[in-house]
Amino acid sequence: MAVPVAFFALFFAYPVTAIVGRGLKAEGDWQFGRIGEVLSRPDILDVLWFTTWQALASTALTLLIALPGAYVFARFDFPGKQVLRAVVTVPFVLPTVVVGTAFLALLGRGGLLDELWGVRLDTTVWAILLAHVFFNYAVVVRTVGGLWSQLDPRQEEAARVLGAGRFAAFRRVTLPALAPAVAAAALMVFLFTFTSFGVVQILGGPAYSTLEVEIYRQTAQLLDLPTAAVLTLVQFAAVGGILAVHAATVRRRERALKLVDPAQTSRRPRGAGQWALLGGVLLTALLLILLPLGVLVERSVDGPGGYGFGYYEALQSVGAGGSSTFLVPPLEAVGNSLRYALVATLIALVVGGLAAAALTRRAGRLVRGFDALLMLPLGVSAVTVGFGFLITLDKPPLDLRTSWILVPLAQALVGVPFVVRTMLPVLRAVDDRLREAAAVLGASPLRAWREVDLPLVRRAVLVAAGFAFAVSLGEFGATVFIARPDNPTLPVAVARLLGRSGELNYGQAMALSTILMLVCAVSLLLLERIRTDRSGEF
Amino acid sequence: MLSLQAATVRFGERAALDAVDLEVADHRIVCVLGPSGSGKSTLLRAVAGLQPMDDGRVLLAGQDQAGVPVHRRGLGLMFQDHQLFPHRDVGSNVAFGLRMHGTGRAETNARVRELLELVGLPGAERRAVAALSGGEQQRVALARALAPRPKLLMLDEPLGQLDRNLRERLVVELRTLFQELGTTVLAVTHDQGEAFALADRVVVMRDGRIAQEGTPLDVWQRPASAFVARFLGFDNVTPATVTGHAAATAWGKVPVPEGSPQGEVDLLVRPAGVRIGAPEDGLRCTVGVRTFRGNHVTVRLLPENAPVLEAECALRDTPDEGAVVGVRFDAAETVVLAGAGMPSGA
Amino acid sequence: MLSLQAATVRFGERAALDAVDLEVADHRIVCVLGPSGSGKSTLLRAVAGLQPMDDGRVLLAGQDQAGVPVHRRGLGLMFQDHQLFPHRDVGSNVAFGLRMHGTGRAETNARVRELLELVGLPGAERRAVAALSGGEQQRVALARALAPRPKLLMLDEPLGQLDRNLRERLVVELRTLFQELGTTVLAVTHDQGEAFALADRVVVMRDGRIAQEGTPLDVWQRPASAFVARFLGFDNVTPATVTGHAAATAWGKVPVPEGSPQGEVDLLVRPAGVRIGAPEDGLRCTVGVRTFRGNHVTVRLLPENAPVLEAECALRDTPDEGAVVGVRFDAAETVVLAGAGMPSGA
Amino acid sequence: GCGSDEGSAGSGASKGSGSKTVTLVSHDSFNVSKEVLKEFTKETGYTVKTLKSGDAGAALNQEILTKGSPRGDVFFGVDNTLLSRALDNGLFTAYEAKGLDRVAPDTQTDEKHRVTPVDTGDICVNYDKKYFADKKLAPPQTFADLLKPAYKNLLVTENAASSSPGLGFLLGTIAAEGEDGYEAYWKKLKANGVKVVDGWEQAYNEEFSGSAGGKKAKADRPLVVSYASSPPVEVLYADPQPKEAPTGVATGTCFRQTEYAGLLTGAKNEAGGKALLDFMISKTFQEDMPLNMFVNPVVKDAELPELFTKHGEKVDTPPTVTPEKIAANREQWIQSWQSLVLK
Ligand SMILES: Nc1ncnc2c1ncn2[C@@H]1O[C@H](COP(=O)(O)OP(=O)(O)OP(=O)(O)O)[C@@H](O)[C@H]1O
Ligand SMILES: Nc1ncnc2c1ncn2[C@@H]1O[C@H](COP(=O)(O)OP(=O)(O)OP(=O)(O)O)[C@@H](O)[C@H]1O
Ligand SMILES: Cc1ncc(C[n+]2csc(CCO)c2C)c(N)n1
Ligand SMILES: [Mg+2]
Ligand SMILES: [Mg+2]
Repeated sequence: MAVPVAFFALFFAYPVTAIVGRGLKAEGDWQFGRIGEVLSRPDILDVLWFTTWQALASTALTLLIALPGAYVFARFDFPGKQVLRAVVTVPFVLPTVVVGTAFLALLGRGGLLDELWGVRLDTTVWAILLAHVFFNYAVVVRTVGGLWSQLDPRQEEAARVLGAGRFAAFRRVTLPALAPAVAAAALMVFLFTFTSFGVVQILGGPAYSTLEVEIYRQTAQLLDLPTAAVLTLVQFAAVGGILAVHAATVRRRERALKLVDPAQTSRRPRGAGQWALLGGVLLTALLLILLPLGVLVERSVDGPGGYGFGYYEALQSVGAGGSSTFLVPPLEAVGNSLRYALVATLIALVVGGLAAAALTRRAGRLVRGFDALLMLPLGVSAVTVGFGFLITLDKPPLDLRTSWILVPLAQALVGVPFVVRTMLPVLRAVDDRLREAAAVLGASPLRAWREVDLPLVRRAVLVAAGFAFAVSLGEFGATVFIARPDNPTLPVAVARLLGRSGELNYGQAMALSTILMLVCAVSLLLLERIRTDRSGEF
Repeated sequence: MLSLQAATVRFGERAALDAVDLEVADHRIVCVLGPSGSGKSTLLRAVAGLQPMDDGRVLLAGQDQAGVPVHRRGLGLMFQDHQLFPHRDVGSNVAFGLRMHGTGRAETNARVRELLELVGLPGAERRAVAALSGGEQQRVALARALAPRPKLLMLDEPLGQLDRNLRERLVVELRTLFQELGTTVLAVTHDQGEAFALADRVVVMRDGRIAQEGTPLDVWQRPASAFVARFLGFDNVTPATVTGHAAATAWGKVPVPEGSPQGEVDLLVRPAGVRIGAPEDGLRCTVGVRTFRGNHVTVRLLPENAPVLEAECALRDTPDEGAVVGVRFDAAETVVLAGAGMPSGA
Repeated sequence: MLSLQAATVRFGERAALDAVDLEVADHRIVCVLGPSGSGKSTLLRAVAGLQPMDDGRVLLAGQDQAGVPVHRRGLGLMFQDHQLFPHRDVGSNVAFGLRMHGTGRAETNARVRELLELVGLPGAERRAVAALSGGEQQRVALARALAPRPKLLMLDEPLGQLDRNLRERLVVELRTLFQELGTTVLAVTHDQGEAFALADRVVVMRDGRIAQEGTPLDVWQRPASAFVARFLGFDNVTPATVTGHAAATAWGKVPVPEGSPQGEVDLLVRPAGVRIGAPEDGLRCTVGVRTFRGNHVTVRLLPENAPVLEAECALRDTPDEGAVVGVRFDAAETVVLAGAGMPSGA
Repeated sequence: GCGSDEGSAGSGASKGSGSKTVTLVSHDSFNVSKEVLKEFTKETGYTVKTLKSGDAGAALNQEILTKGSPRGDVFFGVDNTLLSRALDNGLFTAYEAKGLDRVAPDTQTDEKHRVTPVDTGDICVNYDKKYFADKKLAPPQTFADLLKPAYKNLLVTENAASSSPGLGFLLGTIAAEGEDGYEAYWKKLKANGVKVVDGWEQAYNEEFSGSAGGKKAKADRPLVVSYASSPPVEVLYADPQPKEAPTGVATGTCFRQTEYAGLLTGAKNEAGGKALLDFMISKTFQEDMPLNMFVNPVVKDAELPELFTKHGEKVDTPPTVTPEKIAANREQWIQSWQSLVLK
């Protein structure tokens, strides 16, 4: 518990408080009047309203579309399942600029919908919502699916023989058991979409703006810290409210469940209904995720002289035409990204794992409060954190402002909530009697944790690690702000390429994005392979 | 009511159900007996439609159930491990099936109260299932399965964790209830006493097949095979050659009832048919372990050069351990079992 | 070995253990009997240190265990609902305790194989626990509890889901094993037969208290109270006034053994002591339901103006249902129980 | 090498102020060839460590936040639209760089020499040559041209509130049409179908028919607000390089940005910082810039690479708005622009 608290206090609470304080304090006086002032601006209210409703709508839509996916991934065996599970996580790491491109190709002019039905959704709110689903599909599939695959299917069978139809059994038995995981996923999706930045900018056009966009503008461009501070507080309040609702509803629902080995619960689909469901989910994933990703891949190989790997080859050289766009060849960005992501994942796993373990065992207001606090980083703008680092971590021994560790630290800040939220529902579902069984067989509490909790949450840990890794790999907001010597990560490199005219730059950006996708997918696949077989310890 | 035809379920190589044919008439109570792992639970799950079959058919009221989803089959199943819903309290667990069938609130509450009373847990509606003892959980599971009054009710070890007293009371009350409601019941039990007390018919399973089927008295009095006899707890089973009224066995000549099949058979001598007398009287045995069984004592007798014999004596007549006694056999308590290749029930 | 002093566990208002004192000597096998919900599992959990006590002490080998964590108490516990580790296969479940104690790999493997053989699951090491039948799971749980050979082994309904045959074999083998290893055993069971077969002593619990404690024979022959008698399955219990060799009861005069306590008592007449004769001979009763019990038949007799009587007859001597018979009582099968305020065991 | 004798005995010889490393803080677009930096080290003994943090606005604001205890010695990347903010915050210490006399006088706006001009760049409307050739239409050349019906629905620009070229274009119209006239101009521009997207990337890569991305996205706007250097870059980053740039620049629609560098107040290595500033207006550095950052040198003796002279268009010094005026009116201009164009 001490480690997570210290981490959180030092690298989140302190910097964010400092930057907000700096904004609200002019010449030593608190300027609380600014709050009312800002909040009475109609444009800010518009932004607040839009931010809230689009986040709610996106969350609902994501759950609607992704829950069947979670079911299919948890309960069915089909060829290519693991690969597909990794692939649907790929959007998560993609820079929003790139995603915008892909979605425009799908929904905009000359896109698939345009060609088929003459429908264009770009600059409508639908484009934003669908892109949010695209981004966060995996959040639901992985957090919910992780627990789902371990739920005893006999619970549902018990409902069926009592006369419940498939859906009734799901709603009344499975859903309550899954509720904590669903709530955790919904919470994360809400936070992501509430703080959505690039998607809204690119697909919404200048007409739509979120609080996050506003905070970014006020901080990074206008240096209007008072307004930024007020907006940050507003965002805090909204996020805090959601967290409180979440904490209140979930705590009551968390029960020990009979968890089973996931290998026992998935089988090939049976009957027309199940095949149809599988088909539907695969089709959704194809249309919503694979197709946009495919557009990127297609563009990365679509050179002036027809299809080829010209852009990829260009990536290996320092620069075309004797000049250099990069001091380091872009491929080195792969190495940079992997290094940062690895460190960030480790930090997130250690801090988040310790926090989750502590939160499982202990109850009480304070602990629950801490549980909610841990989620706050997801609801705080990357600029706020970045600028906060800048004004706080400036004295020895913690003069980290120019240190490379700041990047993974900021990335871990987003990873920790993931780790906690994916692990907790499973940990809390572990029947305490299993731990007791281990104890009477001679296992100390620590050993019991290792032997019972760990294997049962291993899936969740892997899911969490995968997310933390993906988040770090794809993180752009904080990374780009934190002063770093010139070792760009993949998203930074992609952004730089896209920030230049020239066909080669564009092509290389697509190629690099494709590489980013591959790196992500391969890493996740490797991660899934780290499952010591069940008898390993014997 | 229920008819199984060549029902087969395979897990990998092994068949948990191996071409089982079974007919259960309306309003009957049938108990399924069999060793652990013989396929009893699988049988119930297959009937319920929870376990896809590799072969064969399930008919309910003459209708083939292939393709009929579980909740439309109109049957009830109490799981061996209960599977109570941890998110619901006791009352809401019991009420679940009623709610699924659209029963009104008032009736539901009344039925739940009534059933909790039946199983000896009056007023437990609001308790959390996790805070119940093992037996209490089993009783809630039983109440939950009874609540929707299904036409065909399947119970997997419904009373296994209850003490004898409660069990006997419940057996009586359940029989009455089932008769009133006209419920057809297929119940798994490992307790022969319970099976005999509850059932109109019993089915003995072995390795996924039906080893014997009949009324309890039938099965008890005439086990169809050495397996069934042994399963019923009779250890005095031995190969024998029957000629007329006597059988030649390892224990010497044993009288058999009139009309017994002749030739190479398996022979069962019930412990009650092993009469202990003076050492010079009949088969000479040393008295081994004596096990106190409440009403009587079981004595292991060790003949010279022959398999162990088990005898049942009244408390007062029990010989001392280590004593040497003589043994005679009572023809009324011997049964000629189906031997090699003999038709069952012969 | 084990000593409980005033052990008390309360759940809300109710006491699941109510100032229980219990001594278990080294190498003894003690069976705890009692109705569902009487606190048996809670007793074991309190001893193991899994259930914090509101009062009282647990001593193991004379050492107060307050503050000693579960895994340091050196005992074993088999849970009523098994609690097998779902993510481990059978072999690894059984091996768990051995690994915790640092047993070498070769020895572990050998012990696992041996134990799986003992419980009748040879070669099941690599099977997933979810793919086991109910009884198979119970046997794995038993093997897992046995594996580390704890000095004090507590078993909560260890054989409840097994068929009689297997159970009887296991009872014999477990007894031998425990004797060999010198294990002290505290086992919960609802099966009296099992308790009597396995135990050196039995403890009967009621509502969190100990209702009687003694050797199996003791308890059977002289139940300490009407509760214990009824719990053992005897229904013929009635208030009586003993004067000399006879007791005045609702069934009329009943002879009692010599030296029975005098005055207002509860009287038990064992079914075997209810002798059925001609209608004009003794208490006039109508024959009610007859229940076939394998070895014998239990007959409910309905006297005029008196409580129902239960009688046990041989198969051949069973009267027809509805017949009118006369009943006499056998003094050897009647027991005078502790009546109002009488000391237990008197 | 004038500074090569300073502490060449080893880095351990000197503490803080005598350090052999000079730290340059800049924005993400900063780029310089390795050889050029090596040359700096050879000349002065200092090695340059570069820190980048965000776009130009963010990078500057971070410096302002850490004023007094800066992360580096020299900051590069503040332009004339933001200059006042930097100066008002007292971010820089005055230093008159050696060789300033070679620098174009119109770029030297700060008499106190708190900042040194390093480069200039022009934000101009670009056009898709092929489109206009196909349509046999002359491309527009001036702000006034953009209002012509012939160019209806052809222009895409960026949000002035969130994008630097977007703001530059707005300032260009203000400079050309006057503070009183720009609103009327934008009303007409809007009536003529100008499209506004949020950032340069979308405008150029998704909406502009002359770019590689735009072609793939079937973009339909042949006019985009971009940089005067975009056409040469289109040539440079094409494989094979075309004989002629696919895009052109409407030279009468430009707004000039000048980027400055300055010595940070509180710099640990002032001497090194000064040397770096000197170097940044040296011929070597100035000639390296065009192909790395696609900007124009500010010193007279620096030669533009052939790519620029051949494919780039020469933009005469456009009308401009002073940094002070920008600082004073920026918010209000953006606000009124937003309500005019976006609503
Ligand atoms: N966690 C709990 N919270 C509240 N009450 C409990 C809890 N655990 C057990 N009880 C109650 O305590 C009493 C004793 O429970 P215990 O499990 O010891 O019974 P038992 O004798 O083992 O019964 P069974 O034979 O049915 O398993 C029961 O009435 C039970 O409902
Ligand atoms: N999911 C499964 N996968 C593989 N084998 C299984 C599975 N379920 C059951 N079995 C095996 O099938 C056989 C029959 O199982 P079943 O549960 O029907 O036995 P049972 O007669 O109910 O036994 P018990 O009395 O022990 O509950 C057993 O050997 C069991 O191990
Ligand atoms: C709406 C939305 N936008 C972007 C992402 C991508 N993303 C993955 S992790 C993370 C936070 C740290 O950068 C972000 C923004 C998302 N999931 N949802
Ligand atoms: Mg079973
Ligand atoms: Mg219990």
